[in-house]
Amino acid sequence: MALLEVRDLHVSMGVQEILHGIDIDLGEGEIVAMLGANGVGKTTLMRALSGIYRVRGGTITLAGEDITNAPSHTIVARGLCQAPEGRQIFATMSVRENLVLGGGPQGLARIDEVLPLFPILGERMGQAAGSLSGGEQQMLCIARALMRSPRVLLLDEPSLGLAPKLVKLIFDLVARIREQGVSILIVEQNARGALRVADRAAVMEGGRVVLAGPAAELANDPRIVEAYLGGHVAG
Amino acid sequence: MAGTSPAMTLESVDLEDDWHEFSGFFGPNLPVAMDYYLQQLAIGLSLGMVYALMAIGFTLIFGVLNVVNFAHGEVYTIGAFTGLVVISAFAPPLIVVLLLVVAVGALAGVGLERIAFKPFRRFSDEASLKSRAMREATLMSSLAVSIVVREAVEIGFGSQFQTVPLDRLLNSPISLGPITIVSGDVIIFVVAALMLGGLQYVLKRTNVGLSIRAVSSNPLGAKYVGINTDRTIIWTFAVGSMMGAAAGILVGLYYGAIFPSMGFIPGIKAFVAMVMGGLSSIPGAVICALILGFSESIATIFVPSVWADMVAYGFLIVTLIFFPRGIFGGARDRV
Amino acid sequence: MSDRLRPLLVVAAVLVLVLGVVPAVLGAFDRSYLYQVANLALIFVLLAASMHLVTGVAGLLQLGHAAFYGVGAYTAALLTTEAGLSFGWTLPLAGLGAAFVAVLVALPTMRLVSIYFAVATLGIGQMLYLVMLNWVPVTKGPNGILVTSGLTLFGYDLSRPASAYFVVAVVTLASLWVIHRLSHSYYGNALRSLREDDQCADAMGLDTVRLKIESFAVSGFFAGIAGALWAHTAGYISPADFSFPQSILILAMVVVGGLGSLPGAVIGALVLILLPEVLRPVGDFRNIIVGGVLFFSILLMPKGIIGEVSALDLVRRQLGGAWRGEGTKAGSEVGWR
Amino acid sequence: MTTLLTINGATRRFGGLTAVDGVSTTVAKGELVGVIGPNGAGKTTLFNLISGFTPLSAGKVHFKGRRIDGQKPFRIARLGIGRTFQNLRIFPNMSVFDNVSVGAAGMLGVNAAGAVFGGKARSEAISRRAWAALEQVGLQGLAGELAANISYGRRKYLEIARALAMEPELIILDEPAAGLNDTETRELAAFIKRLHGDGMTVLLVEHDMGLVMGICERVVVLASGRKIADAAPEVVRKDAAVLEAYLGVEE
Amino acid sequence: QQPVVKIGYQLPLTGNTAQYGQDFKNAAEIALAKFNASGRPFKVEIVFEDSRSDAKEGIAIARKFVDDKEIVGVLGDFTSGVSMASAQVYKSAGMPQLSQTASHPDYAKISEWQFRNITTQAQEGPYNADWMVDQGFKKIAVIAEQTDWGQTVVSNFADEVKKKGGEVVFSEFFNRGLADFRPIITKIAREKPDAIYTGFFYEDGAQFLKQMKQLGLTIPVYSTSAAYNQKLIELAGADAEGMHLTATFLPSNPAPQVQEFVAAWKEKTGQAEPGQFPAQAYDAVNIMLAALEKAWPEPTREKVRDALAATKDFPGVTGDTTFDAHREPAKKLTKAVVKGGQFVAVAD
Ligand SMILES: Nc1ncnc2c1ncn2[C@@H]1O[C@H](COP(=O)(O)OP(=O)(O)OP(=O)(O)O)[C@@H](O)[C@H]1O
Ligand SMILES: Nc1ncnc2c1ncn2[C@@H]1O[C@H](COP(=O)(O)OP(=O)(O)OP(=O)(O)O)[C@@H](O)[C@H]1O
Ligand SMILES: CC(C)C[C@H](N)C(=O)O
Ligand SMILES: [Mg+2]
Ligand SMILES: [Mg+2]
Repeated sequence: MALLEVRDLHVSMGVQEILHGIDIDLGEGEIVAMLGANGVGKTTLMRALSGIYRVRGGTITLAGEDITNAPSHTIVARGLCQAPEGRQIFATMSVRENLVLGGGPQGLARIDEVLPLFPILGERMGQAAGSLSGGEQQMLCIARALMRSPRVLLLDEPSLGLAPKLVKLIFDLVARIREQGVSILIVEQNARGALRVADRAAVMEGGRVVLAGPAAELANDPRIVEAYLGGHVAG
Repeated sequence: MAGTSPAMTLESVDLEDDWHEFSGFFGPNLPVAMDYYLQQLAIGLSLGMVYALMAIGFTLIFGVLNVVNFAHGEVYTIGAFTGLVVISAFAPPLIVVLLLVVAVGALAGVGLERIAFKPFRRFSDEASLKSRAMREATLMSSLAVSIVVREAVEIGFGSQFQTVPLDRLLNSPISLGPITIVSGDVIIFVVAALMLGGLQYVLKRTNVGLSIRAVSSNPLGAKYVGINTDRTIIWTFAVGSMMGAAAGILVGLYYGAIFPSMGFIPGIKAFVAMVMGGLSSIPGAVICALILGFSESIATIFVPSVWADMVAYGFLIVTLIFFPRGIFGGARDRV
Repeated sequence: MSDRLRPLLVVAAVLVLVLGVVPAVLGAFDRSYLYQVANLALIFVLLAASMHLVTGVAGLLQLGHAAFYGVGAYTAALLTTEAGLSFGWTLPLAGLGAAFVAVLVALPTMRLVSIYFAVATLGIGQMLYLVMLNWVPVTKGPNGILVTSGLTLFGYDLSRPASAYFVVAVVTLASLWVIHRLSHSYYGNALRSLREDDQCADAMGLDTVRLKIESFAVSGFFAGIAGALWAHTAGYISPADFSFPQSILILAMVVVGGLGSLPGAVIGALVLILLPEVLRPVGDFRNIIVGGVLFFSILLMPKGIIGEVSALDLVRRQLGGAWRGEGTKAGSEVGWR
Repeated sequence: MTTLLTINGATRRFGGLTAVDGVSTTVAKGELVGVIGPNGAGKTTLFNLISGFTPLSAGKVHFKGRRIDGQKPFRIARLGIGRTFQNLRIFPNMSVFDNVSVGAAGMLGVNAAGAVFGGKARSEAISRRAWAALEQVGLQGLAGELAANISYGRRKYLEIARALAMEPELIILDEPAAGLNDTETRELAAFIKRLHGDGMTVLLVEHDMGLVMGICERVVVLASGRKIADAAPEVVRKDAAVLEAYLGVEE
Repeated sequence: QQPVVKIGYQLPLTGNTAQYGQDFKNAAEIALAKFNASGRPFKVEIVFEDSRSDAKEGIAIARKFVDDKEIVGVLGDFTSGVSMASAQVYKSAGMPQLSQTASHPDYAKISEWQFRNITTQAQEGPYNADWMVDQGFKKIAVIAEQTDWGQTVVSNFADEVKKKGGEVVFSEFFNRGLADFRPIITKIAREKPDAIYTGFFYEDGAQFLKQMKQLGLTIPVYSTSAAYNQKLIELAGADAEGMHLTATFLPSNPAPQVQEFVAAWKEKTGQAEPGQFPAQAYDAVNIMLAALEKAWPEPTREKVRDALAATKDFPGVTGDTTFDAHREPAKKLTKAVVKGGQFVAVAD
């Protein structure tokens, strides 16, 4: 059985249904990439998984336990952490406090593993997170999610706003984290990068998964190439 | 001071004697003017402490939800009436009264949160989160609750001052050199200092405090790091309202004035102090509450007392002109 | 129905309703009380509408509105008693007086945002109230002012409730029309953008400070007009009529009706003036009930009885306020005419 | 070619940190200039210095020969500088059309008297401008939608449309492609090119090298607040300092 | 079936001043019950309406009363402000209005339709000034609440003191409901007056007296009949001892109507003795009822007004009431002092 299992997930906002029955499996130590144009519901899916949005139908199972509509804090406590869209850092608090909060009960226990990944954050520890540059905030958001040694890590557009050097670093990082046995679900606009590190990938359209399969296969699928890779086969 | 007032009947009043007693009051050694200012300062301090007592809980709650809790004044009133009922029912010692009041205050806070604030957290879409209308809606719901509570207290107890057993009042005079304070000043000072110190410790040093500050900074972000935001908010309301209720009974016994709309004026002053202080800073609110108290009593030295509030509000405006985000407020978010 | 015709019909319908049907119905009962309540409701409609402009549209939480209402009332009353001016003069001058004071207090506070601004207005409202109460030589302080001349226009005495109704209704309708033009136009959009994100509005070339002062002044102006109506219809004013709880009452009207929605402000004012009157027979419990209604209305309709979005839609469609984009399909109305 | 924007020794310090450190450059009318650099290099800060949101610690900025540093943002905007924000800043509780109209209204000027008694001329002018801007970015179909309800990608265009409705002479775009996928980025690139082709001067911060190198005529590189390169894309791409500081070694 | 005559009573039954309005209502009901049980040829009904001490409600109520053709007279309101705003309506519609407490100097001047049965400071001020100066106080401090009434307290008193050769060394107002009087008390103390004359109601009075004693000040305090309320002593306890004041109503007064009222009050409310204000209301209602009786069998508003205007030596619990040509009452004032937790009369 997969570590994270999503079955027939329906999510609505008001009267409007946004996800019309999503199925995803995320195996132990697996990386799955979610692709899709703007507004197809990727973030909605991620929020539902973290317990931010209510689920109207279907189930979410984490390591055999049903976490459908569980409160977000229990989901996090069970090891599902997310670096969300829009960063959602604590702007009025210092970088250090943001990291402590990310660590939850462990506090700064993992700081020595996380900080070396983003040395610039080390220089900004005392600064208010809101005054960081866009990219620095994005790093903080990812670092915060890593502070808790998650079993499942959800990354919603982690490379957004990062300089090319760092984008590369992020994807390397994703691969490295997986080495430690963490399962990762990654939503990316940088399909090229995501498909390179992912084991499997799924493509969403209009609130449904329309295409799924091994990442390498999808990277060469003409439909994907046309729609997400700007018409060039990934190198 | 004589126990049976010498001024009771005219026949017994000896003007010369009165003079004597009068100058004694200001102390024989210091120049009278100096004593006068010192006394006014002492009164300003105790006025400020009274506002501060209320401002602490108010600021705590505002800090977490970023919405004005218009019903905090009613929690204060509930605290005072609870204390009064307890005292008249079985006259326990003050500390027991306080404990009971604090318990009722916590209940009131939790109830208030459930009724007037929680329902509005069901709207999580962006348009609602960023909408002024939604923000002001919680302000209004707390106002509506406060109206209902105040009217209910009024129907239950009447709107007159309640009679407080005189021996329970916290106003036995204490002479400190040339100035006179009362026992309540000391108690209020100690309680306010304990509250302030305790809260500062909790907020700055403990995980609970960190969670509270996180929820106040970004409630959605707090969910992502696994904070139980509902519980944090409830606790904050409970603690803030406990402090509000305790303030109510202490000030009620201090002035001996317990009536349904007693929370109104201190509520406004606490609100003003909180904003002057920069919204999320509890020490800031306390300092500004003291400034307000001082400015009222000092103003009375120079202008008729009816204008004293003018000086206090003038202080507010001047403060905001120079510190548009309060004295201890942070900067605006960068662009 | 032709698109040209509909707005005219709507306007005509409002006029017929307010100036024809309502007085006819009230007249049928032959109760001056009903007129009195109607007059009061209209005055508060005007107050709510003026607060709507600054709090609903421009997003500046105003906690001292009643003070400007008071400045208007005092200006009118003093001009009547001290200078012998009649209603025809005092009405505009009361508006200007209140607007002038609004500009004065706006100048130092316009850099403030959100709750800081709200508290500043609270402070200013209290200060103005203290002036009314304590500046005895001018305002007569707590003695209040007996307004010697009622509603007179061109020498006609219109003080009877029935004729006063028409004066109040015409002034209120005219003011509402102006506020409607201000909030349902690109000017209104500019104010809304201040509410949404003032820094961003700044980057769009909007002089945010000027806009804030302007909206504050206009809002003060109409509060002042309402004050003059009150002074002349009530015949006696005193500071208590303009204290903080009145500001909160007006705010409650605007929020219950729908923050940002002009029809909402109108309805909110009607509800909160008429409800307590209707509940008179209930006795001591009526204010609890008013509080309860306030609470449940906010709980069920947090964006107000008529929220901003539906209000704008309504105005665009029914009042023909919309500008139609060239490429749009028929009926999709967007901007302002 | 006339110079539109001149930046002279622009410096900005935050406490001990110098976010922008003596940067000088010029932008000529009709140019399309890219600004790149590592995260935290000071790009956004530089834009804020130009548009007046952050005061300079030292240095000067001229626009169309006029000194603009120290001026209020709205005055600078009215001189003809439109901008977008790195963290999308739309007006969420206003319709898409109304969002865009604010840009037009800011430039054409609105006032209370005009709103009440003015004729239709001004509001039609605003409407037309706003509509034209919406059409330019292809959002006319969503004109009546609440801005909070449209997707991220469209918000990006909405923000651009709002700046375009100002009909600025210089438009500054801060990471317009962030959060867009490759195909969308290509569309954006084409869009910016078209804009440029129509004579607009563009200043662009972006981390998407494909976009920057593909369309910019000149690229300014910042690192730790200093300008380390200012040249044509081909030159910058091979610059050792730039490779080291920013691009990393491409595969 | 007896014919019924209706009168209106506007008063604050809710809100911050509800305690006064509720007292009035109780007093009125006592008076009414007695009247209706006394076998008169007609019965009277009182329509109570809650004004919340809010002028806009008061005016609406006035309109309501005026509309009701059966209502031939109105009592109330409590505060001068609301009474005067409502008076505009009664003036234009021709409705007699009798307020038990409105003490604004201009209230009765509004028109021939306004009456009041509370003594004004025009009478009480000079009376107290004489009293105090006669006791040998030369330097007197005056404070009063910042209301229309407080203004008259100060002005009427100060004029007389000056005339009598005394000196007002300090004169200030305070806002009603002020919690902390200590800044003012300290300021008063600095002026070293021989005595303090005060215009306050019992709540403020109790606060003032308590805080004065806290600060160790023992200057004689004099006050007006407005402070006359048993609750003052309840709230201030021993600190109220020795306060002098004038009164028109003393529950200890052996006059039968007083004893009857006090007994009925205690029975109806379960409270202690009534204060000055309920007594005012009780008298106002009785004066109105007497006027109705005089106007019977055709009690029109005009006739009730004329009957009210003709009120002469009406034997009320607050003394005999006669309306002068300006519809103002003149009453006999009594000097009282708080002694042993009681208000007791002071012999002249
Ligand atoms: N709170 C909301 N209220 C109404 N509609 C919403 C809400 N949140 C999302 N939507 C709509 O749901 C759809 C899916 O949005 P979502 O943010 O999940 O897209 P996405 O795939 O993450 O896109 P992007 O790449 O832009 O981040 C969009 O059409 C959006 O307009
Ligand atoms: N208000 C501020 N207070 C303190 N430091 C600040 C402030 N604004 C910016 N900084 C710092 O200045 C540096 C430059 O920030 P800036 O936003 O200009 O970077 P950037 O080049 O736009 O980066 P990115 O590509 O990540 O957006 C950052 O290190 C940031 O932390
Ligand atoms: C102040 C009021 C409550 C009573 C006072 N006697 C008056 O006339 O207004
Ligand atoms: Mg998304
Ligand atoms: Mg940036």
